[in-house]
Amino acid sequence: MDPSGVFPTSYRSDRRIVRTRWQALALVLFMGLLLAAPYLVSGRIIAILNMMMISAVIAVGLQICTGYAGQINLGQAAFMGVGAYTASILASKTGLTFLLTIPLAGLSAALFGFLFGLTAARIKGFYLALTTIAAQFLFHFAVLNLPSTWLGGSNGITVPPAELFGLRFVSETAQFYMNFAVTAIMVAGAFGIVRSRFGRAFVAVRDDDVAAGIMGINVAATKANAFLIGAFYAGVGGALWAYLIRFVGVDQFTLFHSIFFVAMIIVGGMGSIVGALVGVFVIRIIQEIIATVGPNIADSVSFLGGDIVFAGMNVVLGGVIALFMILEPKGLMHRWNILKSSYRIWPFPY
Amino acid sequence: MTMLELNNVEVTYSDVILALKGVSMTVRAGQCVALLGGNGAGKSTTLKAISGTLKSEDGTVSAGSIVLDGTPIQNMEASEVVKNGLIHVMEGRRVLRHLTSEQNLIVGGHMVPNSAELKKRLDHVYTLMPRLADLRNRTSGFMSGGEQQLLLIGRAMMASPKIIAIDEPSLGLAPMMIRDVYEVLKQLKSEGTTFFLVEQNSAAALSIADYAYVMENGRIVMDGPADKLADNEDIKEFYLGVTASGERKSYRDIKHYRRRKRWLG
Amino acid sequence: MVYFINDIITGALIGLLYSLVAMGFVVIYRASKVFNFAQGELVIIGGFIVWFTTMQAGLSLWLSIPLSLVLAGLVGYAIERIFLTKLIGESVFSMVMVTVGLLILLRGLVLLVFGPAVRPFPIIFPLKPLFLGDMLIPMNLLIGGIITIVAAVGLSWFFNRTRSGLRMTAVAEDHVVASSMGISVKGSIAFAWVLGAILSTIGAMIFLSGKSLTFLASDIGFAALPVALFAGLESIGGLILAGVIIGIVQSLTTNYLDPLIGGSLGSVVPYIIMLAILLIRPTGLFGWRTIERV
Amino acid sequence: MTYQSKRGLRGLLTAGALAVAATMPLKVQAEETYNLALLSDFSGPYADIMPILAGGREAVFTWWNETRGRELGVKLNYKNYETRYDAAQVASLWPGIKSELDPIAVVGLGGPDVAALSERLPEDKIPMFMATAAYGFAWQPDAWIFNPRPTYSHESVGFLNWMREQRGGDEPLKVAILASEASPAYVDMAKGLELYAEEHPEEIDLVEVIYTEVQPTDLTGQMRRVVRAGAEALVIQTNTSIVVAAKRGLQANGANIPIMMSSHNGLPASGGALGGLEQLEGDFEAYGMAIAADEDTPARQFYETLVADYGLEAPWNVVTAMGISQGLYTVTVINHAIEANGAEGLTGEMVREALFAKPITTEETHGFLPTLSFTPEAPFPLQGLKVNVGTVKDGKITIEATGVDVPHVEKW
Repeated sequence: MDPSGVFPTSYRSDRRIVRTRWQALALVLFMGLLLAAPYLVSGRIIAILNMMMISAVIAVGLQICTGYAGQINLGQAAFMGVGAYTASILASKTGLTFLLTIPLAGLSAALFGFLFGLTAARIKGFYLALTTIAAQFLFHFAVLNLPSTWLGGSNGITVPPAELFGLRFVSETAQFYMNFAVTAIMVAGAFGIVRSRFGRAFVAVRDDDVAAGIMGINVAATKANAFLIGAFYAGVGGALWAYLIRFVGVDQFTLFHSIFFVAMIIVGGMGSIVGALVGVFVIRIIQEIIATVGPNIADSVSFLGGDIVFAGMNVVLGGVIALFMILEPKGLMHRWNILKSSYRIWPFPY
Repeated sequence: MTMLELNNVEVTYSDVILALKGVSMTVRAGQCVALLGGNGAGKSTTLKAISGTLKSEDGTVSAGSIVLDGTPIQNMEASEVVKNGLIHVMEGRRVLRHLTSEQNLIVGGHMVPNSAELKKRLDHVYTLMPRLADLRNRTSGFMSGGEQQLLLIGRAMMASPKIIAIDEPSLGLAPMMIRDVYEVLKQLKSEGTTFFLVEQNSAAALSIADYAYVMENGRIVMDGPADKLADNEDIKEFYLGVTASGERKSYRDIKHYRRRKRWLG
Repeated sequence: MVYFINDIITGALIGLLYSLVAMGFVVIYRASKVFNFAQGELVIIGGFIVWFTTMQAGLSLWLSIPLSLVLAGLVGYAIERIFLTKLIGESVFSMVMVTVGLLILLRGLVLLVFGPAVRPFPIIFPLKPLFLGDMLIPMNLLIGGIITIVAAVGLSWFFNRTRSGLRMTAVAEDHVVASSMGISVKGSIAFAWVLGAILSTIGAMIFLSGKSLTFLASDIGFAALPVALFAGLESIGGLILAGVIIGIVQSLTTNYLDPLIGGSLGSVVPYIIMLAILLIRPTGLFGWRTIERV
Repeated sequence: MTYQSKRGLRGLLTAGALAVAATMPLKVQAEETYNLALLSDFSGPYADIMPILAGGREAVFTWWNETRGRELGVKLNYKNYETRYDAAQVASLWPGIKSELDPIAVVGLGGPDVAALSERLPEDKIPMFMATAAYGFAWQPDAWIFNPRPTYSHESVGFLNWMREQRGGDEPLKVAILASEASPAYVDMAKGLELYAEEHPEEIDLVEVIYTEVQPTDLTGQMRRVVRAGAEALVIQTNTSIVVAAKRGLQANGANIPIMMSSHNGLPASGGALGGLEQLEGDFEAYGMAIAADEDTPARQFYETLVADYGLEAPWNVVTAMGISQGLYTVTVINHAIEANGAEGLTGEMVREALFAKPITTEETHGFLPTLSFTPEAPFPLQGLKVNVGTVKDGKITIEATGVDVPHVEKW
């Protein structure tokens, strides 16, 4: 958000994503740094970045569905699972290249998401949001109870590594570039979507669906589209997950995972793509800190009792999320924008 | 005796938009005071500032004072204002749509200490508005606009307030219904209820009011006893829609005149 | 045939337990328009309070049950004060999101305070079932079912007939109108959370009596969710019917269909019913139909 | 801003690295030092048993360093990694484990470790040793992940056959299973037993397979079906809460069908959750590992040694036994590898070879485990597997049978 007094002077500049030279420079620097990361930092960090990028794709999809279109979605992990299973089955049974399996995974998740989104034609508000929990349970049930030759049942599915021109994407670095490419495309696409006709319809429906309907927006279709796009992102993320872990099982895509994706966009800020990325970063980094320093604290302060240290870690994670909601309900991006504006218009209050 | 007094009240929304720019007015006990003005003049904001419902729209009284029967009430919680004796009947006929009309009335009397008193007040409402007695078990969301407006007045009566602040009771109603609503208001006034009436329909308002203020652009631009104002040429022109010769002026003329007046004022 | 009827009765009683937990959702939803995703967590917190007062503090049941309900009410009040009061006026959306945060936080807190161990839960209702001829009805569910029906009738009467109840119903309809009538919205929401926490604690007692307690017990929140949606989020009385229907269908599925398919259809069937009902009636069986004003 | 965050990340990691350095146990200079990565779950679902399990396995490493290690001139360092029982966390930790520790073996905990590492360990040539029984889904040839126990289904089949022999007669044993779909692992346990019963109708007659929640609302109705079907044993290998609910359901029906539990939901855990071990009188736990009972066994004696001389603080129970067993077969394999290849230049691959080269005798594991002969065909020994049976007598856990043979179970 620009401070008062700074207005776009043309439609083009209003639609522009990168508004200033500094922003452009920062973006180039950031991308450059990321690309060079495998040569700058250790494998552990690359692994964390891999996990962050995959989460980012999924969280950005959720941001479009929930943050932009206002459709609370607690089934994002199930949609991710559909993508992961699609990619795994295609890769292990047909040997299809990942260049095809990843988009197909997105499409099949989108189809699954669309089915739930379709109910949007009739169901409104919370009722719709809560049906996504049903998606979560139905996915779990279906995987375990369909013949195990279809979805692997309780056995899960082993995924062959992604390959391109004889290059196997097994090392952290190789996977990093694959994830980076897909994530960059997906995030850029997200920016495109939210400033397109669809994006504006999403925001209109979120803010007032009755009014949006009067303005000629097909509300039901818009909601269904939001689910479709959100699920597509989840599916692509799921496919990346499948290629990273190379073993999918139904317990990797639970309601709790979905809740954490919601937590990521809460922390980052609703209705902002960058916010989703920030949220992924913050939540993942907290998780990694727990995993990294937890055992050390527990070892060194044994008088405190390791139990308390570790239980405390869960509180930290939940507490961060709840605190954000109380102190900064609009998320980190909002705080950043306020800081930016007040810096620009200083010393005037508004 | 002064029932309600506004002294130089300023209201800002979201700490940025100044909506009221120093409004002062007085309502005496037993009086009906009307606040007139066009769309966006600041009438409803004034009312919300009084009743404390401003907060839900991120607005605050940033300067001045509002005194209700000796108690300062600016920026007070809405529920506290009610306890001090002022009921705000909001515009847009906001009945509790899923409750029956009688349940609406009972909610209005939620502060009544005993059921005998509650019964008495219910009966009072029903004698004044027999229509509501017939509809007592009807879901209020499915009643007609006029019936809903009557219900709101009845709901306000249930709290037996010192003053009822009522916002646009005639908005969107058929002339027949407007007459009915005002008939009820007159009845109440004759029983001694103090009214603060916000209206665009000046003719109707001035037919009952004792004193009136005219607002424009967040300021009081004119005030005086209702009968005087009713004879005032400008008022006739803008708010009653008639000229000295009794003909309606065209909208364009009014707009032009208003614009000029704004420049001067 | 006797067993079939018995399965129906037991199913209905389990359904009533779901109704009781769902009542917590509904009470809070009515007051604040917030769908509390942390309802299952309230159930375990209630459970741990009961466990603490009986098994740890060693109080007799007559003392510990009322004490637990009071403590649970205080916890509900504290949660509302700390996490939700400041958000009144923010969008409903952010308030719902807070409850998602709350879900993670409370789970962590339970682990921190009580640890992850599986604990025996006190025997609150007699373990010996009621025998009706060949039929056998678990006592905790039977008494629980009665409590649920009493609670539902009582709360329905309270919300529709009494003045303080109607006050809360007014808040449920429209916060602004309610406050314009002198009703304290904050007070109503706080009261709703107190009530929600107490209902959850009663639910925990029925659910866990004589069994064991871990944080896994919060799953009942998600089992009760279809009941709340099926009934419609505003209706207390409707919960009874919705709970009974879902309970019976689930019981018949578990007992007669699951053995055939060799799976656990019983645990997802409530969601399937819920989806079907919502497609037919988008606001549940008894929920407030939206009387849309433009 | 993102650039700043990145700097923040660096800072954090530096701080983390410092913390690691500060808390690393002081190295006693030995001739050769090898590292073990211990995967743990202190903050997830296994947080309640993790400190005990960790205590067991760490005490074994201390013991080995001070006895066998000193003789061989080898010291084993170990470091715990917190996985939160989450595959994503394991996957993000793994590259760091490799570069920081370069372990010769991983000491794993559960399903997420297997999911995240099953495709990586063969690439990185590091074996992983688990504490639990194996799963059907991990039953792959040419494994790099190993279990000292057969699958849960093997263990239950072994127990049921023993029970049928105890009962006598030619009739098959009527058995009911109580499982849950909450976790695919629970489904897997039931599937294996189901297949065995199908192929051996003369041994096991599976009368009911019931799926329920991990925290069941009420099992009275389900238990009546089990009673009516005349079940002689009820297999519950899922969790403690289900055992408790099933017990209450059986009590309501006035029935006392013996329940068979596994190690993670065994007699002490389930008895504790029920509010008293005496309520499990006549029920069983069965697994391919020493039973932590009062009897004076070699395992018990070794435990006492660890407590007396090597700083073990955990109580004598099945979880401690699991940790000690895991530690013991891990150090034994490494011992064999050193014997075969010398103390220098030991690699993960050599450790894995040593596992196939020579059986791990029950003497070497102080009776905690039967003699294990691993082959490349499966992640667990296919031959010579034994199951031990514990029960509750007069309110105390006692050993009912040891060394019960596990029949041949087909892969499902």
